[in-house]
Amino acid sequence: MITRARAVQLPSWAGKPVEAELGGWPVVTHFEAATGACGVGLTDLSHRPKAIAQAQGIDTHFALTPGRAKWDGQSLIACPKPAHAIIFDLNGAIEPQWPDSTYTDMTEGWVLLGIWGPEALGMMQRLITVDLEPRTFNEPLYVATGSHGIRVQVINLRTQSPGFIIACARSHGQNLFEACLRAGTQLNLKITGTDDFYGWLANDCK
Amino acid sequence: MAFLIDCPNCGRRNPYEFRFGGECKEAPGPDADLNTWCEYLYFNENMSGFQQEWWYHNMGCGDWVKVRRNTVTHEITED
Amino acid sequence: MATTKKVLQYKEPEKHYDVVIVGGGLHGLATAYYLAKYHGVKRIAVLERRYIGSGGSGRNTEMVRSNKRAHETLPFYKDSLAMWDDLSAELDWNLMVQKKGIIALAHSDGELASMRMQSDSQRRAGIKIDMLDNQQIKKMVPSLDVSDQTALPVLGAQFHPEGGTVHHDAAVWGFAKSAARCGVDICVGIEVVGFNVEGSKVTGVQTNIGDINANKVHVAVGGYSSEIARMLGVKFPVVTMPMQVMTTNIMAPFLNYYVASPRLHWYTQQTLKGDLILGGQLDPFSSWNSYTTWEECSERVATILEYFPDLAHGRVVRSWSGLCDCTGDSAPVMGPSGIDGLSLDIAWGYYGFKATPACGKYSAEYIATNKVPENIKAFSLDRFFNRQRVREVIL
Amino acid sequence: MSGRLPDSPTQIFDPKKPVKIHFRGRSITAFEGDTVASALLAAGVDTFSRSFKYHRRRAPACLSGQCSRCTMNVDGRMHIKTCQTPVREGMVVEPQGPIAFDPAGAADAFSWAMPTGFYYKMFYKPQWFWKLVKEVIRAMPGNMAKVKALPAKAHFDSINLSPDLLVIGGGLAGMEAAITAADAGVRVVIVEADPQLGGFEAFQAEAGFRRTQASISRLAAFPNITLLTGTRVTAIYPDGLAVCMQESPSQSAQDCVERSYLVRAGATVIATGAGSMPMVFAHNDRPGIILPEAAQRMVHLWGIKPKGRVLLAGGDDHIGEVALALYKQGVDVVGVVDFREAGLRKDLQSALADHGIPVWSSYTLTDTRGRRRVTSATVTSIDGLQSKRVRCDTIVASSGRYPRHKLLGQIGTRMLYDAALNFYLPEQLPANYEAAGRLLGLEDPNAIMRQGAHAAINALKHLGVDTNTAKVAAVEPADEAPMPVRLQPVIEDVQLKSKTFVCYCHDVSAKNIEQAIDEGFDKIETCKRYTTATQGACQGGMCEANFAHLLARKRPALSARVLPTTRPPVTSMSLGAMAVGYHDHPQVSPLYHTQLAHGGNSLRMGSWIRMVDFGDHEAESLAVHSTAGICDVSMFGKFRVFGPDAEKLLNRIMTRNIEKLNGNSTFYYTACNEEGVLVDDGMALKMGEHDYFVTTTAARAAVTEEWLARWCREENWQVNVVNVTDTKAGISLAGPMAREILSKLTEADISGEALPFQKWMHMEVAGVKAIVSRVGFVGELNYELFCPASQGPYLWDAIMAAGKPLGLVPFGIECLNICRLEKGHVLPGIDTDSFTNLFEASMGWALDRNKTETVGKAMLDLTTHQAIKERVIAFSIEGRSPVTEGALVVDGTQQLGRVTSIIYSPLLKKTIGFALVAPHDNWVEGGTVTFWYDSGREAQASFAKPPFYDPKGQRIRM
Repeated sequence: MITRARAVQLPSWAGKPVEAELGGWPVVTHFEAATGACGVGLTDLSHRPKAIAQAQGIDTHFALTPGRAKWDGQSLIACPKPAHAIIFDLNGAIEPQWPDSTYTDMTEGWVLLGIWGPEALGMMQRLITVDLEPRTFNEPLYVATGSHGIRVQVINLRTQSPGFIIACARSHGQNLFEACLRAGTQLNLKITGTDDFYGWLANDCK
Repeated sequence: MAFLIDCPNCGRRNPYEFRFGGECKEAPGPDADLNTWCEYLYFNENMSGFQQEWWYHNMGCGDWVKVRRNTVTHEITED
Repeated sequence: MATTKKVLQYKEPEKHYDVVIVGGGLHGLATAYYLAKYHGVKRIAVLERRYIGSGGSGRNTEMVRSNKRAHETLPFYKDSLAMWDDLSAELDWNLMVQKKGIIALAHSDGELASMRMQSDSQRRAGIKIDMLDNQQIKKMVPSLDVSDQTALPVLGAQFHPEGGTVHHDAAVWGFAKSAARCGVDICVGIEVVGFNVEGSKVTGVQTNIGDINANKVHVAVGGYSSEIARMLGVKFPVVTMPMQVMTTNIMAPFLNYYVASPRLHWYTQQTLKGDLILGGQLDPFSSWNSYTTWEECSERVATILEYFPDLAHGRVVRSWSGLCDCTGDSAPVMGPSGIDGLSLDIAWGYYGFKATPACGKYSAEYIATNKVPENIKAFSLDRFFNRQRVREVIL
Repeated sequence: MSGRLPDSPTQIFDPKKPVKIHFRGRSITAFEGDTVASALLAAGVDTFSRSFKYHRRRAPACLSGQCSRCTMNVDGRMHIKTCQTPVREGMVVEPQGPIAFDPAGAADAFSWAMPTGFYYKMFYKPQWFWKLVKEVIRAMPGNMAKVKALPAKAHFDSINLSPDLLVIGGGLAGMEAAITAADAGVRVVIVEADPQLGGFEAFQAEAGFRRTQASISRLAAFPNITLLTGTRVTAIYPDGLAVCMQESPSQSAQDCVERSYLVRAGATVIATGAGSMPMVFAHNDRPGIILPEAAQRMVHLWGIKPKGRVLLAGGDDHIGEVALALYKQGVDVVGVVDFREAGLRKDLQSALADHGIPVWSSYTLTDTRGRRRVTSATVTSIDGLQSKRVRCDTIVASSGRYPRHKLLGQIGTRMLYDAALNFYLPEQLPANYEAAGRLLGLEDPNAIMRQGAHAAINALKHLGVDTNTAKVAAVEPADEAPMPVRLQPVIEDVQLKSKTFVCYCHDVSAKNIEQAIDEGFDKIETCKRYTTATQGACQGGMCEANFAHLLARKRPALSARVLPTTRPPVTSMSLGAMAVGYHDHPQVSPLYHTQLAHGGNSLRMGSWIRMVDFGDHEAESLAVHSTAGICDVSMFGKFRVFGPDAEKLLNRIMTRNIEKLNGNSTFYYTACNEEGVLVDDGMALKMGEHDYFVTTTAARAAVTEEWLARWCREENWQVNVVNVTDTKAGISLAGPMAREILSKLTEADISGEALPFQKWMHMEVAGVKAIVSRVGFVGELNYELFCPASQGPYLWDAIMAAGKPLGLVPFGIECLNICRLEKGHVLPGIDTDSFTNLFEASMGWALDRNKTETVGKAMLDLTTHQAIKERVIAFSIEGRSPVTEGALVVDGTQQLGRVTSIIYSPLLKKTIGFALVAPHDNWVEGGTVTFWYDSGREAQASFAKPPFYDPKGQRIRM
């Protein structure tokens, strides 16, 4: 079997990971020791399919304007600029299935992290300088900006309890992950598997 | 005051999210001579006041933005 | 000991001068001094719109060195560095010259190679430069982290024992004092707003208080050169950018050298008073505003702390910036302007301070003799049109 | 509880909660709510620090974060303002340098020898004398902190906040502004430097305290107000960023020593209040001489009685109010000196008289005595004729209020002196800024609150909040005019002495300033630099007004009491806290860990970590030539360029014609900037109709993206560019055995006929989908494989497993360097610099002369016949040479250029390389290249025409 390598190395204090194989990806579903409550959960979702779609009218096709994001079934679709859309497929088929060549598959190129839980905003405020909760706008929000010198994309899911996803180039994945760990020092941060993330999402998002 | 670059896609952002692309200049025509090219390449108006300039939003959307900025006060106005 | 002898003396400008120098910074004052003292020019005015030394002269980090590689420019910088030594005595004013030595760190093989090349170029020009290994660096600067635990580990360094610092304000006042004693009129609050040119020859300047006639006009306005260009209806090959600097609280002496990382764009030194001067990078965009920014200060501090971790609780008490008019080839423009009688001393970027004595000497020589001295030939304005730009890489 | 006043409603410490701190080896009991300074004052500590120049004893003057006289080392951290640092159990507080007996205190007696600017006038003849003196000078300053590492656990924190409104100052005005705005539903951050809210009113006896409590409890009801106490706004930067620094942010997170809040607000209300100006008289710096706010804070907030007999002095009614308030708390008030002719308000006069407290109107302070602290004062009539000594142990003196205006200066608002008020008032503020409160000279609490609300409403309007629908009542601005304050009269000879201090931080006296003015330093900026006044730790906070006054006395025409320029920070901030947001991160290849596991030696190179070698780069290069090697090339920039105008875009940046690329051919290109300078090279593959895969050098990848975007923007082309650098791992497989190894892993026909040199195809290698192209970089049969990044390690391992029996080895960039030099490949940016054009790089062959749209071609055409200043040449030396990169190329005394690449090729048994040199007759076959290196050693090489290896290129075509 062809194995895949994760871009992010987990520190040993995270616990002993339990992995499932998903399309060749070693996906940490949970850690052996029970995790319990945490201030902020940090979950590696880098195995999820991702793409950039570029075509005239693609933003209007998805009914998005720059800076906005929305759910389209299992996928988050965001608009960074006119004629561009970003797709983060959080729960569909693991093999990317993009309709045509206007899509460029970025699954391999971007690391994707979930940051969620009561202290998630405090964590993001240590990573990002841009306002992630503008007063005048309550929908999911897409922001392209820098974090500690790394170019990142962030979606504020605008879930009931705070939740974000953050993406950056694979070659900076470990750097971003470590920046998250530093930012979470005082926030009771836990590294979790995907079970906790999807559990939280199912509870909080619908 | 408030030196922020207005990115049409991302909104007002800190100038350090951008790469400065210099003052907007007209490239010499096809028949331009060497002196015209050298003047274009090396010499600048270098305005103390309003000038048209390029900024590339490298930490954001990745678009070039044309900005009219006062280089003394950093006031930014519409084209 | 105490004296109430006037140190600074200002004059109201007269109607006619042999030489009018635009800009009362170090270069302008030094040029006036050498013209008056060594070329016997009698009627000289220095016109300054704010106060003397208000621009880059009072906002730099006091570093003097000879750190160039382009062989055609080396004699100039060597000369300048050597001249500082005797200036305190010559000007009868302590410039607090400290040839404490400058350590420039290398973080890659490429930089080491570049430094070796630069060092060898300088040695051939007669300037003393050594290469240091990490052990030697550690011995000289015990608080510096030369381990492989830093973001970009130190692999070695270049040591420039003749480099160091000069008190920048002292230099301004020293030249001003001596120039005035040689009969130069230093006029403050006089802003040049235009030039009078007849045919192809300059005949004087227009100021906020009226025209002043001059046989020759010399431009030494630091970062503001493009404003002069606009008055003349030309462009200069420069972009004006600020350089930000910070200073800290007072600490017991712990740093005996000037330490710099050309790659990471920082340098630091401890002054006689005990505070640290931190700085090193131009803002990445053009600006005529001498603000400081959080992003720049924060990055500078972070990159310095990476190598001086014990300084984490040191405290910044002030930050400032100065305007630099930078060319693409890291060399200035000196000499003819294309207009008869109008000479230039511009485009110094952030290395004008150390060049002060030589600038004054050679500018004065050019103004007095109309012949471009050999040592500043490489700095001509023409070089931008005939592909003779100085191929300089700054360390 | 020892030495404290009986419990009072205004106190902010809790006498039931003792906290032990350590000071100079002894243990001091403080209480929760104390600051370090209040605890030390309560414990009777007189001297906190020694002064900079004369080593005079110094103790806190303001107790409100303005002066720098209380700074000490707290828990190992230098220069901490103890007056704003809450006590914490076990805290270790140490003075910086000797305070009890300071031998350097002798300097005080020699101040006559140190007139203004004496450094400039002495020590320089002869030259060696200065070298000696400067070492003495270095060791002299008082209150010098020692540089010592913090405990390893100590860390700094930084939080970004983006409220709609930022309110700076938690006094009455600030709180009212915050409440008004929060009521309209916007997000508010309010920042207060003291550990508690309330500002000036909080320590104005009980009435003031009650008023602040009312506001505090109203404020607490708003969930949309974020309250940051113990936090100083140190700067507002041009982008509107307000930097707020909080020391020891929480009791629970002790390891976090300082936290910055980086606040980017839509609008800002500045309500920083006003402080008191110190009075100018001789020996005005002795311990025990304090400002009114210090006395009030001691008494009302911490129940500490100012020591012994207390004399008050000033020129406004406030000083009389303070005298009364102190008296009511049982303080022994021995008199009030008022330098106004009219004297105190009548009611104050009579109240003081009732208590038997003498009031001397038309008198001022001129001198003090005392050793450890003040013991007496000289009080002189302002006509200078009458003088008397008053015994006292504490002097509370101020010449009037002074706005805390520094943040206004940072947003570009000048302060103008109002002679009638003897106060500085701001010019027009920028659009999104408002000012309120005592900062504007207001005194009446009601007026201050109204002004605060008014400022908030203006800010709301700026934020686009409809103040009507938000049901915010319209509030008129305060109409109360600021109260005039009398300028302190000065009795020239009696008062302005060499120990009449203006700048406490640097021991600059009134005499120093007068002398500087006489010497011609009569402009505020030159005078400030010459005397060093206002340039100390407090950055003029205590002295700039008196400094400006003194200057204006001597030179009224020159200055309308202009203040020196204000620059960040207002109060100092630690380097550690400033550095939190910045990290220098290297990029990591998907094959990084795999290569480490194979013994790779890594090194940061540019933005990437790369493998230098796997032990022996020369052996690696021999293996590449004899068997095979593999190398990580993942860091090449990779781009997908597609859309109808893709060819136009690529033809713009490439010097060759992309239209000539067809089918499964590969395409080597070079790229120049507008000057014709070589900036990049790489490969292009055509993946489909108007769809290309383009690689760039690693260093150039980041710039390529913006460069392509620039041309698209200029021309409005229909073309999309995606940076796919990180989606693919890149593996270079090279060597005579490469085909045999690859064929073990793929079903595809990779014969020389099916996949010849300069062709590419899609194929599965070990089951991994890959783009495989034939390239020639290392001079042997060479495949470049690009596969999904996450499968890179699997593919690497598969190739290693298949190749190992055939002698396959991994190799690093040193070996790559040998191989490319053997083939004579010039590397842009290594063998060329930012001046080298395509011709000078000896790569003119890569320019398609018929193409007109290429960037840089115009300059290349125009300069074709111009003299070349430098060019790239190749050279070789038999055997190993000690010459290294950076060696000079010389001809006698002439310096021709430098060596850019040099390496020993074990295959050729030669040292080969490139140099960037000026034109010279020697650059012909058989010519000699002379090197000058290592401080004067010389070596010779032969000019050479690359490639050195396989000149016909047969091996790359195998």
